[in-house]
Amino acid sequence: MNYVKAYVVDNIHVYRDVYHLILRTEIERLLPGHFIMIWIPEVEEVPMAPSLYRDGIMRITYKVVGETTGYMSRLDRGEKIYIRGPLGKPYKLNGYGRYLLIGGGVGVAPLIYSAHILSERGVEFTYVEGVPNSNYEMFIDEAISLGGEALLYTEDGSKGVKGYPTEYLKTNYRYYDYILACGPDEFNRAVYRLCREYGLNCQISFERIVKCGVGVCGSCVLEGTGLLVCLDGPVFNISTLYEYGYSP
Amino acid sequence: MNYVKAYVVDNIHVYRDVYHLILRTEIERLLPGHFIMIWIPEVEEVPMAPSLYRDGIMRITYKVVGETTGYMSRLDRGEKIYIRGPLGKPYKLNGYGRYLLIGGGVGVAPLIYSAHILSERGVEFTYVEGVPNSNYEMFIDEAISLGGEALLYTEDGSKGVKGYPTEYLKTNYRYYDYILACGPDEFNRAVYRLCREYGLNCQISFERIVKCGVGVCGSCVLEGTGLLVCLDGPVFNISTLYEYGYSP
Amino acid sequence: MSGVSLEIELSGIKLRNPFILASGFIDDDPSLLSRAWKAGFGALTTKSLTPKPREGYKPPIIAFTKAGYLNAVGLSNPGVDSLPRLLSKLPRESKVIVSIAGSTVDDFRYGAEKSNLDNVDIIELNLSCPHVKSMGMDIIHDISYSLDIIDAVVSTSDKPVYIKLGLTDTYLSLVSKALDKGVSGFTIMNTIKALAIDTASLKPILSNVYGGLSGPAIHPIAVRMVYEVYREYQVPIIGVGGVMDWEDVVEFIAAGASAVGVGSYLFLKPVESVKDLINDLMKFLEDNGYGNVVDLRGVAHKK
Amino acid sequence: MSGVSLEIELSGIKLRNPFILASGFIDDDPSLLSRAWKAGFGALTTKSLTPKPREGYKPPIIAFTKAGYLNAVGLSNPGVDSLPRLLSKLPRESKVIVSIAGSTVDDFRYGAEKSNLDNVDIIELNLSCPHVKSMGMDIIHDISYSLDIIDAVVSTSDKPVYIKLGLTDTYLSLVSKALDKGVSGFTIMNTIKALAIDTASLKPILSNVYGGLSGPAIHPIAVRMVYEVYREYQVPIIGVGGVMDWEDVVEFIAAGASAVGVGSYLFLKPVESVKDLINDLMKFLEDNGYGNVVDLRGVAHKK
Ligand SMILES: Cc1cc2nc3c(=O)[nH]c(=O)nc-3n(C[C@H](O)[C@H](O)[C@H](O)COP(=O)(O)OP(=O)(O)OC[C@H]3O[C@@H](n4cnc5c(N)ncnc54)[C@H](O)[C@@H]3O)c2cc1C
Ligand SMILES: Cc1cc2nc3c(=O)[nH]c(=O)nc-3n(C[C@H](O)[C@H](O)[C@H](O)COP(=O)(O)OP(=O)(O)OC[C@H]3O[C@@H](n4cnc5c(N)ncnc54)[C@H](O)[C@@H]3O)c2cc1C
Ligand SMILES: Cc1cc2nc3c(=O)[nH]c(=O)nc-3n(C[C@H](O)[C@H](O)[C@H](O)COP(=O)(O)O)c2cc1C
Ligand SMILES: Cc1cc2nc3c(=O)[nH]c(=O)nc-3n(C[C@H](O)[C@H](O)[C@H](O)COP(=O)(O)O)c2cc1C
Ligand code: FES
Ligand code: FES
Repeated sequence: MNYVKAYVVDNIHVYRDVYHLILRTEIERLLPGHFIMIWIPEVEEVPMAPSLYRDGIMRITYKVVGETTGYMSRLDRGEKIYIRGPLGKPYKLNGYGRYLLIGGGVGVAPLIYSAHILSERGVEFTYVEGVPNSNYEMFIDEAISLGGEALLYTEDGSKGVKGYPTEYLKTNYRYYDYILACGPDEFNRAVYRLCREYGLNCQISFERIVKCGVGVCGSCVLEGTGLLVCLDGPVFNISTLYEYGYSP
Repeated sequence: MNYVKAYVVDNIHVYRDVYHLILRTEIERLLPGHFIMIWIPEVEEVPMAPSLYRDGIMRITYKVVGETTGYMSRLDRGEKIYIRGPLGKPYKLNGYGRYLLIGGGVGVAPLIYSAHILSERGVEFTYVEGVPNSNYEMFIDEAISLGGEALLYTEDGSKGVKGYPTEYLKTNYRYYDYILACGPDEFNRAVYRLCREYGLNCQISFERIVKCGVGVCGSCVLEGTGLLVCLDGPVFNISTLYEYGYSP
Repeated sequence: MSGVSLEIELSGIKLRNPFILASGFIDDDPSLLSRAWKAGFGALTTKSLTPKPREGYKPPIIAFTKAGYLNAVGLSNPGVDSLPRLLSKLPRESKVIVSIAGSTVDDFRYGAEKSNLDNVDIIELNLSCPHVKSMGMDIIHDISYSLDIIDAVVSTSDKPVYIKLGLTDTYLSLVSKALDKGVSGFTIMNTIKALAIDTASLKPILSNVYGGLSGPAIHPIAVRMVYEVYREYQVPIIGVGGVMDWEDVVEFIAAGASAVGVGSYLFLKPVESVKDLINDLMKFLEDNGYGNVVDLRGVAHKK
Repeated sequence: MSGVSLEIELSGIKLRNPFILASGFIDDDPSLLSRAWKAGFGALTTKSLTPKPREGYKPPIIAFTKAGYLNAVGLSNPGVDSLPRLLSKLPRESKVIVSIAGSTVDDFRYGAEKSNLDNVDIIELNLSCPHVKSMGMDIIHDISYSLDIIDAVVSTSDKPVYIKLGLTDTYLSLVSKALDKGVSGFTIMNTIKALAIDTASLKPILSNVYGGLSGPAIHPIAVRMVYEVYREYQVPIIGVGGVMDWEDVVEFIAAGASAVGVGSYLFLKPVESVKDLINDLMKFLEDNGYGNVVDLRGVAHKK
């Protein structure tokens, strides 16, 4: 669990405060949902779930929210940072069935990585992205290019469907065998409630403050459940959440 | 390199102060020439080179010379001691050629074990044992039963040939491709000189005070050579001895 | 399952087995302690609680070394006032050790007062954290200051008081004096101040630079301290440090520990893995003809 | 082979590379030191030599633990009078550090006198052996006694004097006072008192019960001590403790060590294996654009 070097290949501005950091690095098999710790010496170490990892090239899709992500946004090509991982439990992906990938914000990072894997395996999927308005659209084109169906939901209706992506779940859930979700806590709670109600097989990825990343400090607990996001998650099957008393 | 338990199956009195300790134990592959450390808690730990190890049964042929070997001689069936090993470098045995196994005293222990291995491989060998008198005969019968030629040399001529086993080497060396030797220091020195003179391929096993058994304390040095009996030996090819300046 | 009994007693407190969750591990939320209890521990130690909540250091707070782990969590904790909440999900029969930290005598007294709860069984004084200034090794290096703290706590609380020792030049003399003051037992040991430099970045890994070394590295040192304290005083000892498998457990108990703390074992493992330690100890006892774990205590001292 | 220079200087003594055979390893016979020199070390440290020869303890003198080694050799050595003989097979250009041990000020003075030989480069005072009564930690725990010894040696000898430190509560203050007395550098660190109990026999393994812990276990502690001493005093430091590969070497040097001691690395390995450490360090320097190992020294302190 030592650090490996990661070289900045590119740092692409997507919109406002969101970037793709493209890294060249050699770590073990990292699957969709896995996270890594990005360490910038003398700044901080933060968890990120890559939006793609392939052939030694990793894409981190991140949003500037504070010091470390701010520092990340100023990284130049050729600069070096340090990562350790993969950590946590990834999404479990099968080679069959129909998948709904549903998320919002930069939370969609591990979903689009899942889309890549499903596409490779020739599995049918629908990708649903919820954002405030059309400026925030992220991976719709990428999902389409992967051969999936892709739908954008905007809060203000400036593009795609007006409303929240959970609306899609409500009306179309019968069509899917598996649901993969990832988003802000409120969104995750809504997805959990709906999927429990409909009895769906659903995996949700959560975020909490990850400090140690290896299950010892307790910082990343899913309150009330005793589950640790860094060790037991970040991806949880809703049946596990239920078993441990998750009650949104 | 932890201790494993060894249960006393038998403790056979051979003659005067010499015994076979038969142990049931499970250690890694131990070859002829390898040694183990026998640990008797609250007494001491001493090195021994087994005279046989097969199917979890180990035979230690030992001579009572002091406290620990004295304690060993009083071990009863079912008692437990502790061993670690195998340690050191064993004899290198090929599956072809003609072997001369030549030694004296309890030093013959690893030679008779070598005879077992050579016999299994169908390799021709002669076993020559040197002892003070007929009462000290040790493995002649065993060597014969293994299909080898076997000769006893006694100092007083009470049985076999009168004289030292080195006499055999002097007159018959041309017949052998490989010499394996093991005995008291003086004997080893004589064998070394002869084999160097005749240009023979010879391996000799040495004894020194072994304390750590793992090459760090320096106690077992072959004086003047910088070679360690516990790590570089106990079995040395005479070309190595020569290279390191061994000068008997 | 078998006739072997794992039950032990620590200063009159009966534990279902000798395995104790070490201080500092996964207990920020009541649900975590309750999960750990369900996992099978004989008792649970809380994080070291201070009068006020503490944030702790920023990540990296842990580092992996060849032989153990470094941590500089910085005594992050929700504050001792949160104790009733922390313990709220535990069943009645659970056993709890409250670890207290602080930087003044009053801090510790305050902690002891707040620990005066029905479901608290033992108070452990953390005098030996190696990576927080004025809150750890600074205390235990100063025996008379340590004794003042002990005095204050022992006179405040009726609970058995344990001292969490670190490796110091004088710990045996502290033990003797602490016993005179009415201390009931010792938790041996805390981490050792250490440093890891990353060879890729050539920088200290921990944001705090220094951290506490735990895991296999410190185990033989902890065994020695347990052995020495037991040899001199035969008091209740919780052996903590590098318990990774049954062998380490057996070593601690044979050296004289009544109970065994489990900490670094939990790196990258769910808390339920304590089951393996419990089962393996049971098996060892069975295989070696012990009817009772208590009979193993201190056997390494016997001639 | 490459343009990288491994040459260093220790108190004016030029070493061909920073790897030093640690005290206590394979030097009972002149042939062993000569073999070690041929193996490629930059300098060789003798066993700690006492005025009279010492037998040492009976086996077991070493134990293997999960994270390191325990030894209780008991300072076996042929006595400091044998020094001319011990060094007799070394070539002129070899570099030698004589380690001295004793249990009185006079013992150390005597050792320093006897070390006043042409082919001795540095005198190292072992004040920190953890497993021999009155000859080790008993000394370094007592700063004023340690300073008396240092005084006696520094006034007896013109050679640079290094102190071999162990982990104590007060080592930084000893360092500062020792420097005032004219000490030239520090060897950091000795082993830590520890204990291993065999789980088959349930007995302490070492005949002496206690031994000194070395190897990977102590490395992060040694790195911390090197870092702290370098941060405060920027003096020559020989970093010793758990050097098992180039990463450990790089850590020591980045923390501030001028040279690196090799000890436990040699368990079950011939002394020639030091070549791997030398080559791997060379490769690291090359790969990371260092022309000179000296440029790596202390880089972990740079902001
Ligand atoms: C498993 C996991 C995967 C993640 N993947 C992504 C991703 O792909 N893209 C992305 O943009 N973000 C991701 N995050 C969130 C990301 O870690 C935080 O945005 C980042 O740590 C903020 O650091 P900062 O120093 O810039 O902000 P700070 O100024 O330190 O804090 C701003 C906010 O960021 C969050 N945060 C701060 N520190 C942490 C921490 N150690 N762990 C988690 N959250 C923290 C808190 O909500 C905090 O209020 C992920 C988080 C987790 C737990
Ligand atoms: C590689 C090797 C293999 C050996 N194989 C055998 C064997 O198969 N059978 C056998 O009888 N003996 C063997 N020995 C010798 C055996 O180790 C000693 O006879 C034994 O250690 C004596 O122990 P003690 O306590 O009875 O004697 P002590 O009273 O301690 O000493 C008596 C004599 O035994 C020798 N001795 C003592 N301690 C050691 C020690 N640690 N290492 C080596 N020699 C020591 C010394 O010559 C000493 O003078 C071997 C030695 C070595 C180095
Ligand atoms: C991440 C972490 C946090 C810790 N926090 C505390 C603490 O708050 N209070 C305390 O007394 N010890 C704390 N410790 C020390 C442990 O309780 C234990 O004494 C030490 O880790 C040795 O045991 P181990 O090797 O099993 O981990 C902590 C250790 C670790 C690794
Ligand atoms: C077998 C053995 C013998 C030792 N003998 C001595 C000694 O005589 N004098 C001394 O100062 N240190 C002695 N040491 C300590 C080492 O020099 C070194 O400080 C310690 O082992 C840590 O380094 P390592 O982890 O590389 O072994 C000895 C260590 C071992 C393992
Ligand atoms: S971040 Fe420490 S337990 Fe999850
Ligand atoms: S016995 Fe210690 S080096 Fe051989």
